[in-house]
Amino acid sequence: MATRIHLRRTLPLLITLIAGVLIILDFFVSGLPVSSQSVPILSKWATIIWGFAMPYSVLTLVIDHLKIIKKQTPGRWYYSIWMLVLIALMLYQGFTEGTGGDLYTELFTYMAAPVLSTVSGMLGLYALAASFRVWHARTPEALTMIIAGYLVVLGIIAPIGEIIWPGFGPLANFFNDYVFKAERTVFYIGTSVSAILLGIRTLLGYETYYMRVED
Amino acid sequence: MTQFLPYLQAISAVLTIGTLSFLYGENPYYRWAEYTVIGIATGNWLMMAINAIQNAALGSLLAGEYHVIIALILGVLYFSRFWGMPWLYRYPIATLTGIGLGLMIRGQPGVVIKNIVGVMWPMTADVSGIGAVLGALSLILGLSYFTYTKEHKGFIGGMAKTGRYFIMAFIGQRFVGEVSVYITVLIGRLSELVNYLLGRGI
Amino acid sequence: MTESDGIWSKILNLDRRIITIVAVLLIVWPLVKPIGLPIVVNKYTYQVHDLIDSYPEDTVVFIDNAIGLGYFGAMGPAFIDVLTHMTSKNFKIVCFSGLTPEGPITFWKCWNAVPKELTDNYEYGIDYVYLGFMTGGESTMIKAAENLHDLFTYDYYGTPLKDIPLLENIGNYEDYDIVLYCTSSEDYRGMMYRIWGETFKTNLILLAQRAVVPVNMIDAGLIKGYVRGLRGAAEYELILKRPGAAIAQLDAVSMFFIWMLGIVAIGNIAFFMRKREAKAG
Amino acid sequence: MAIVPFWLQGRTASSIMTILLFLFTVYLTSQARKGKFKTHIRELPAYDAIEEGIGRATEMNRPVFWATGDKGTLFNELAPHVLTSFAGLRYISELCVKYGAKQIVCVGGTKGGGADLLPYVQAIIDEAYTAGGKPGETEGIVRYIASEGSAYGAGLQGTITRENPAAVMIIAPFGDNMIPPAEAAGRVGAISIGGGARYGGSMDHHYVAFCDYWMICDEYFTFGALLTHEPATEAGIAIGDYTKWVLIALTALGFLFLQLGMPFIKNFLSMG
Repeated sequence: MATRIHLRRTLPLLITLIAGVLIILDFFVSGLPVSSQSVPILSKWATIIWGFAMPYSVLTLVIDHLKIIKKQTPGRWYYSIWMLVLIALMLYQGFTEGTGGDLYTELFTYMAAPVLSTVSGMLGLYALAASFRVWHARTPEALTMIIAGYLVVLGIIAPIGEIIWPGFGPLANFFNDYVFKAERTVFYIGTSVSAILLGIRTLLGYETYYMRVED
Repeated sequence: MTQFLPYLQAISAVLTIGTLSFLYGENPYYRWAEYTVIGIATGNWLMMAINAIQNAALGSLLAGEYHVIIALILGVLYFSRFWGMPWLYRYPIATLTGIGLGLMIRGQPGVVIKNIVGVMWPMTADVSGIGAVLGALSLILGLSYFTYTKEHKGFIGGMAKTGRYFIMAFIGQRFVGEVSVYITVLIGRLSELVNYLLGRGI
Repeated sequence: MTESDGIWSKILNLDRRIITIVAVLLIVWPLVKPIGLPIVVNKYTYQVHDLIDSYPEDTVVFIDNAIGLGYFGAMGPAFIDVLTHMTSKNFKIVCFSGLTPEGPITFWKCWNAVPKELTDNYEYGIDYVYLGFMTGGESTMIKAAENLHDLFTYDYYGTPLKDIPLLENIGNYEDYDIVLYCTSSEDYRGMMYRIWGETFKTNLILLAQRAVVPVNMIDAGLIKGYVRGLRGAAEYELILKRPGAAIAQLDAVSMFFIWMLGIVAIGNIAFFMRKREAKAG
Repeated sequence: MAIVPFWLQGRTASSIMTILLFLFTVYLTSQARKGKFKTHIRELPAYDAIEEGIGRATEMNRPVFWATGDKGTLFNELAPHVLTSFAGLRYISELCVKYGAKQIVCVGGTKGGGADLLPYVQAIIDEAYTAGGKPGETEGIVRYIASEGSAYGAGLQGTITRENPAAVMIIAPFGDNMIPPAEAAGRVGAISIGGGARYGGSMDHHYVAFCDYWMICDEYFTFGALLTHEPATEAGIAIGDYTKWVLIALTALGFLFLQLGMPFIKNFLSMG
């Protein structure tokens, strides 16, 4: 029983600790033989291992859709077939002509690009519709939020602002150069400090997050 | 230029309108466009990943650095779920987590400290002087809002409540900034569609 | 009069489809018939243009083009304009794509959009080279900064790196005079600030999708310049005096925001009037 | 290759910060585990709103909606965020069983990321319902939507529009695919609670704009501490606070001394 736990919990934690400490050590005291040779190897490994995460995700996606086809879920299974056909088509083109091939690029540029950009664009339209219904100055803070939004639109984003009143540009840039700069720093400090502390807890094994989930 | 180009350009216009039709409501035309992009994007994604692994590993193997084989084995362990030993996937994750956290822990404090130094400007007697004071003040007040172990009462409460105004102003400008990003993407796409429909060529 | 059938409640419960379809029409109108509203150039666009202009011929530029197709409309025109400026000054360009596998497709789409008279005398392998997509995120950035030849075996077309004349004396961050990062992902920018800004202290220029400039990173000295999305592209085209796609599209941005600021104002008026009616009623 | 320590590499200030954070984490976590170090965490409006939302859903006999984040998987750096959202799901499920509210749990992700979260979510729901004495009622609660970003966002929007929930909880590592469900929540008049600690607060403006209650910047980690009361997490929140107060003091003093012509703080910090 002990080896089972060591294999599933202690050894992976040890790997995380050793890899993390080596990389931090190489930054603090550069030139140490143990870390200066191992860090280039570790970053090489990370690049390769990261590459395998993508085929794994694609495989889970394909298995997921094969189940849908087998169960003939109404209203979804023929779309899944169409999707798998397109994946196969891209793989065939990729292996025969290579990813630089004319048809491969055109397939992507004229069949994937339009939908991807339109979907991102529609997020903006949802945000527009929601801002009409939700963005109300119920509290002084909400009023500050709306005024800042108007100022940045007219001063920095849309050229129409400087046509209505040329003063919008300098005013918006003043706030962006000093106040919004400091608030962006506040958000970076807040999320960075928490991320560093979470990272340290994970390295030291206090936050054995992926260990607690039993298999 | 392949012989399929004119058909593909027509399909791209049809797909754009199909995606926009979702504004009116969920319909099969939209679902077809959605699964088209998932299929093509996933196929491209898989191809690029396979090329990247070859590109990164081949050179080292030819140059005799056989430690790369360990990385390839660790990568294959991702798929251990499919041959019944799901806990093996923890080894590639442990390696990536250790390396990722190590890089973040060692580099992030420097970014934080440089950002703080970036707020310290001399108080000259012009607009930038006022701005410098306003900047330092809004950083101090804003950061005091994101503290959790003390109730926001008394002096700290006052700092946090004023800081909240600065934070809400920042969030307002960021919301409009994000909306403008999505809209510029939509404008880019619609201008290509308009140019195609008016025959101005994409 | 109950709250739900007042005129103001009807306005507030306006069908969202009307709002979005009017927005699409307002966007399409200037695309069909451009208006040509004047554009004021921001000081940060001058800053990044003058920075690039200050470099001599044969400067080596290392580019990571991580522009996905989901954000191409916001960043593509800006990348085309920066490439136009760099090729007009005969810079040596070494480019790869991290993070998003759509990088190779957006790179060639932008490269082919650069004016032909500039790219005709650019020979592949001598003046510019493209290395294709590479996974890995931060660890790949370290490898690209410390030992490019250990990261890539061959380039996008499969020619080994040692046979490429341009890369003979280019291999680490000391050889890159300018580092240009094009990415819309906040996490990827976090990695970029750590590696290229904090650890290797290179001349880093960020091209992103937002029009609002991250001044804190410029004052912190982590990036030397920022190209601000579609608005930045339009301003860049004005400075370079090469009008392109971005200027025409900015009219549509203005039309959209006239509509957005208008309906948010109407929404607030309706909200307060309904509250007053509810109190009075 | 000469051995160069950090104080000669111009990285003094940032390295001291890293070392101090390491030492404090080790010390305070061991104290917290022995019970010698207690952290008082102030109340979070969003945390209290969860119980209020579920109560409202029970009265109006409308379901409670929860969804996994589309960016988080157990394989990338957002894994801790995923597990905080699982702790949130456990808390919500226990409250739903207690109040007898109907529950909808949607699972999905980007690039195939949803499929691997499904077993864990199902396990949490089964545990919560058996512990609450209603083992048989987990049928139809967990639904698998899609494993691709845009399809997942559209699927969530459709689920909310059809099922008309009274409370929508978007407390997970989401990307911009949280906009369709959040917008739909506003349309059906549900209480919406949103939060997630993406780097640099990259999604916070959407949470504030769309949701009634929200957690921005790193309030999401405090939410995790309130849920689990894990000694290590609570100690981490405390260290984070002390770090922020020290950084506030450094900013204020550095700025003041700079104006008085003695920029020794700024010079020390700029050494690296």
